[in-house]
Amino acid sequence: MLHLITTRLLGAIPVLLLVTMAIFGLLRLAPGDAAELLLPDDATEEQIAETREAWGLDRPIWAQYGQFIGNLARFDLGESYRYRAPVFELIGERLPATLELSFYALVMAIVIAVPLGMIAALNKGKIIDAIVSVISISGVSAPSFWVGILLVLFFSGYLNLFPSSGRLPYGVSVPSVTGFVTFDALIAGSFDTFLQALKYLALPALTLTLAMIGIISRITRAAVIDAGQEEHVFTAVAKGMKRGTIVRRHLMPNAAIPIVTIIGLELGALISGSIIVEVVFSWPGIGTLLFQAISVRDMPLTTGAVASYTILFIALNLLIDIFYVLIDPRLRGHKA
Amino acid sequence: MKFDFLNLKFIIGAFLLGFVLFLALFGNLITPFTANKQSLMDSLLPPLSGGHILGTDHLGRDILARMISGARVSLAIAASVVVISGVVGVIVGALSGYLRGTWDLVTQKIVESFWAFPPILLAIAILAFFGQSLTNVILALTIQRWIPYSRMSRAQAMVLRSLAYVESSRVMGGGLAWVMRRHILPNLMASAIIVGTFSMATAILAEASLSFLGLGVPPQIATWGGMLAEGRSYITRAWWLAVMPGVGIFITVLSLNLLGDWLRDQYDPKKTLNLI
Amino acid sequence: MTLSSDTRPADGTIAGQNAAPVLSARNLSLYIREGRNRIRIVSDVSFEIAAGEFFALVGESGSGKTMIARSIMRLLPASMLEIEGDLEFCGKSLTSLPENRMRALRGGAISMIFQEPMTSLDPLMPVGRQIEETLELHSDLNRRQRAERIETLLTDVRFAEPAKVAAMFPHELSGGMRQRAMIAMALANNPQLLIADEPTTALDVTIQREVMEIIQRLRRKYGLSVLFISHDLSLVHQYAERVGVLYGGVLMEAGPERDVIGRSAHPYTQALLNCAPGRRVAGERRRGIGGTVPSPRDWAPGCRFRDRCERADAACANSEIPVKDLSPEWRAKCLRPTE
Amino acid sequence: MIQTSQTATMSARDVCKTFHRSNGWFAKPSETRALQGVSFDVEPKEIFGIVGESGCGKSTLARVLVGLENQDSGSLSLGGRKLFGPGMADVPPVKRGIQMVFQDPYASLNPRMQVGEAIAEGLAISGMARSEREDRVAETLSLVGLSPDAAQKHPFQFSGGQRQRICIARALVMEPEFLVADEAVSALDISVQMQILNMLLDLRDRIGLSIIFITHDISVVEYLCDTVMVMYGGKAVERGKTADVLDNPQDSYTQTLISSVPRL
Repeated sequence: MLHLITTRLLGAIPVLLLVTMAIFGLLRLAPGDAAELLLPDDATEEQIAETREAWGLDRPIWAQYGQFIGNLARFDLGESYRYRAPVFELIGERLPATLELSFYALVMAIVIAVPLGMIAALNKGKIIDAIVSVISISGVSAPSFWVGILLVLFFSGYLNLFPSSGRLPYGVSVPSVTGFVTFDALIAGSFDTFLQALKYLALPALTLTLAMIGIISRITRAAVIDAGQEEHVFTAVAKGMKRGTIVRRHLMPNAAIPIVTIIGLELGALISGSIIVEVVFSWPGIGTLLFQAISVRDMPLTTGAVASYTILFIALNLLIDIFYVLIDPRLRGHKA
Repeated sequence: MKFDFLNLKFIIGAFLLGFVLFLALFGNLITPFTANKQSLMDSLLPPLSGGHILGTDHLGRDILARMISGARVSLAIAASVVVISGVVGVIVGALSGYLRGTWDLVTQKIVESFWAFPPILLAIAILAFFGQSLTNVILALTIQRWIPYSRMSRAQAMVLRSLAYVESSRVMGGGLAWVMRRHILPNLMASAIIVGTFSMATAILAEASLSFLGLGVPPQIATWGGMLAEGRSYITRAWWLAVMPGVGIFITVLSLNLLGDWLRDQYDPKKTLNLI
Repeated sequence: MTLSSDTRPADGTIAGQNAAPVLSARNLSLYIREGRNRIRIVSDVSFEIAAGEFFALVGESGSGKTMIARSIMRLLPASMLEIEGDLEFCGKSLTSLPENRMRALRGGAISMIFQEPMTSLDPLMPVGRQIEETLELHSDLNRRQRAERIETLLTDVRFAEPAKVAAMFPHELSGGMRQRAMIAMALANNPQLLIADEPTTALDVTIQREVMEIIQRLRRKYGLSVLFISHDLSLVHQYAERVGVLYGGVLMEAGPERDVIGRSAHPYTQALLNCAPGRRVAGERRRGIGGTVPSPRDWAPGCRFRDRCERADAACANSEIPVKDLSPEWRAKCLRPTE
Repeated sequence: MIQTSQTATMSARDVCKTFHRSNGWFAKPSETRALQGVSFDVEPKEIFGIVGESGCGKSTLARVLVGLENQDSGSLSLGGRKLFGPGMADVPPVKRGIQMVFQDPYASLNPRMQVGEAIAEGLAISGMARSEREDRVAETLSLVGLSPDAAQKHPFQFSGGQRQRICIARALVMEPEFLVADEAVSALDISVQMQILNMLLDLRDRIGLSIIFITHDISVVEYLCDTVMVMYGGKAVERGKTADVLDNPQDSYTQTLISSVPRL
């Protein structure tokens, strides 16, 4: 078990290396010198020369890459000229907001979409299947930024129920423990702030959830149908087991494997969705940070945000790998 | 009660896609206005007023004309992305599934690394570093969209290579080019078309997202994503600015997803066992 | 090949050979749904299985043998497989039984093993737990008794370390071991009838023998009736007491093994026996059967075998083919069987 | 007229093959020793049976003989020609003069190709003109008992037995010196199986075909093969005239195998 996890962790290293090479390549290949890219447009010749030296741009390319990796490993991606602060510090501040939003959206999406997909699969070809199909196909077809705007139009513009941007009302704050405002508010004992935070979360989380429901319910439906075709389900019927019990004990665990696999493959799409949703709702996460960084050509910050999203993504995929081992005995190897 | 959803998918999908294609090709016949013609006198006109079927935006530009331009840009970009990435992906995937070995190992690591970037993010990064242009948008989207094709092709080529008719072809002297051309690629076509249909849907969404973030094609070209971004600030005063382009994206993507679903169901061998 | 009664349990729970048959099929016809059409895949099949008897249904692909096996337990929903005629288990009609009563029989008094041991067990659940599920469904045993029963069952199917096997997952067992585990599961609740659908087809011949011996021994030990589905005449010859030969969904010949295989009357059975490879003298050719097995969609009235039959004439195409009794226990559906 | 050489003896010496399966980048790969020094000789016009249970290496051996798999060591010669061996490059499959028939008649034909095209595939690869190909296809079809108009049909129009005839035709059209049949009748119904077995016997008599017939079924070996080699765990454990081996098996595995076979 432990061995397997370490194997997976080690297996991620080549990918990480290639990813850093790609980011490094982007910096190198982009028009203009990396030093110019890494500095604001109004930088002086001296500053450029200084950066060039600091980044070792006069040295051979492999040495530059080595330095880049070294800096990365020391969590040093330079300083954002926009915020005049170290990039990793900025990202560290924003990361919890992104995680909190994604967490709520993913949980809601799974809670809604998995049962939806199951119901559709178990009633394959019936009217309820068609209804779920309509919901999910609309979900994957609607651009999340548009859905977000429609929700704002309706819930904040028309009903005035939920705020349309930000994470908390101006001036309200809670001492940070977990970084999740909702959790911190409860820890601080301020139920009022907790409710406030939920209100601010509502629309962005809902937008992101709607986007995911489509994907997850489709996957679930397909996986449950496939699992239902397997021969051991026949064995279970021949045992005299009730339909519900078969679904619970034999079908769902077997369907869980492909569901998790594909959620893993779709994580990228989910993260992409979260970037857009953050921008639409001015949610103070890495997505908006990246957006701002790009619009003012703050290259160190852009690089940092891209790198941190990528690392987050790889980490999530690792978690999924570990989850496999937990549910699938075949991956644990032979006892005999 | 049984419900025949399958053909409905095709009918609705084909109708919607046909409608969008018609707009893109012959839209100019419907509206006398051009996409970038400003008329500040006529700004923010609601739909069906002053001869503007879908109204005007804050600069008095005709929304329908801009929608038509958006449809062209979207379809053209998505089609190029789908075709380029399809050709690259199918060939790379088919080779790696058929040849296995070192080629496969290397391409798999490359695929994994490309996949280690959330898709939009890589596109964002490329456009941020390389600047905005039509070619860069296509490049930025293609660089990841070939992966689904390659995964599919690799998986199928691995099955095909061990099929007796492919092995028999090898025994009879069929080289790599022969086996690819006669046995592997023809058998991948159906799946490639299905992947392509879904891929076109995602490409349209991705292009719209990029334009929405201001990273798509240069702003002087009207796109659905760009229109939505501009319309956002007027959402409470003039809802049609943001709603209309969204409808455009939605029905185009929906039609492709419906058609993709339909194709996949057609192609899938009928699953007769339905135990549960 | 009659069972001697002393091999059966003394408590007399199992009916004797002369009592009502354990299973009887009367004029059984099966239909599958294909879109809006209904295709007949089995027509008018009748047979009986006595208590403690080993009855084999033999046939080539498309003969309907597997569907008959599945119809007995009603394993396929009525929307997929329609049953006409009557199936009786110990005098009770199975076709009209409500689903919940049917469920009580499945895995209880009737149980089944399948062709593919590799896919017939849930890969995510330990083998012992899968056997335990059957016990939970059909017995009142408590946890400890169940564990003991599982050990007994696994010992019965010749596992040397039953406790260890119970804790293993299916992928840790070989094909033969999995099939033995399936047999243990099928026997968990002392069934009266075991349906075995080509249980050894996927196994090597040495393993086949091991599995067949286990089935045979346990059948004697527990007085079990076996419905054995197979395409292999020599296997059937070796183990079955009575045999039914199916072709194109029709029962061509049925009766004691020594009659049906020993001196078969139906031209199809004869031809089939002539197809079995084996030693030949130099220059000899066994005749085999020309043509191919017809698909259910191409079935015409008259005898299904007539296109490939050497004895067929015009009458075979037109008339309803009668079932001829060749002895009280032996019958053939043919206009001119050898007598 | 389809002709085969009637003089070539096939001899294989010490053929070894080990499969390595990677278990990821940092785990030890696992090994399967599929062939551990297999040697045999097959005379011209002989039907040579290789029998054994699944995983005994018989299929791997077939694939090594035709060149679908590369051996680790050992040598193979056919007539005077060396096909592989130490110190030489392997002769590519098509130049070996050995053709193969596979187990699954449904996977053996490309569903998109007309039967005529499928049979002529090898000829097309070698660059033969279309008209000549068509003549050869028609001739071969009649050799395997199918009518020439089968060439214009697609595989789905044929039953399993007919497809296997087509596959045999596809192999014969290349005029091989040897035919390797890997479980070629195992997927067929018994009534059809006998047709194919008889056809192979006829082909041997009529065109002098030498056949290596791989199977798990002793009774098929009994009917078809002149000589038999029993394999177990990647090794040839016994070899001899079929009747001798079956009547008087020397090896303990052969004894178990033969005694396990149910008999009519």
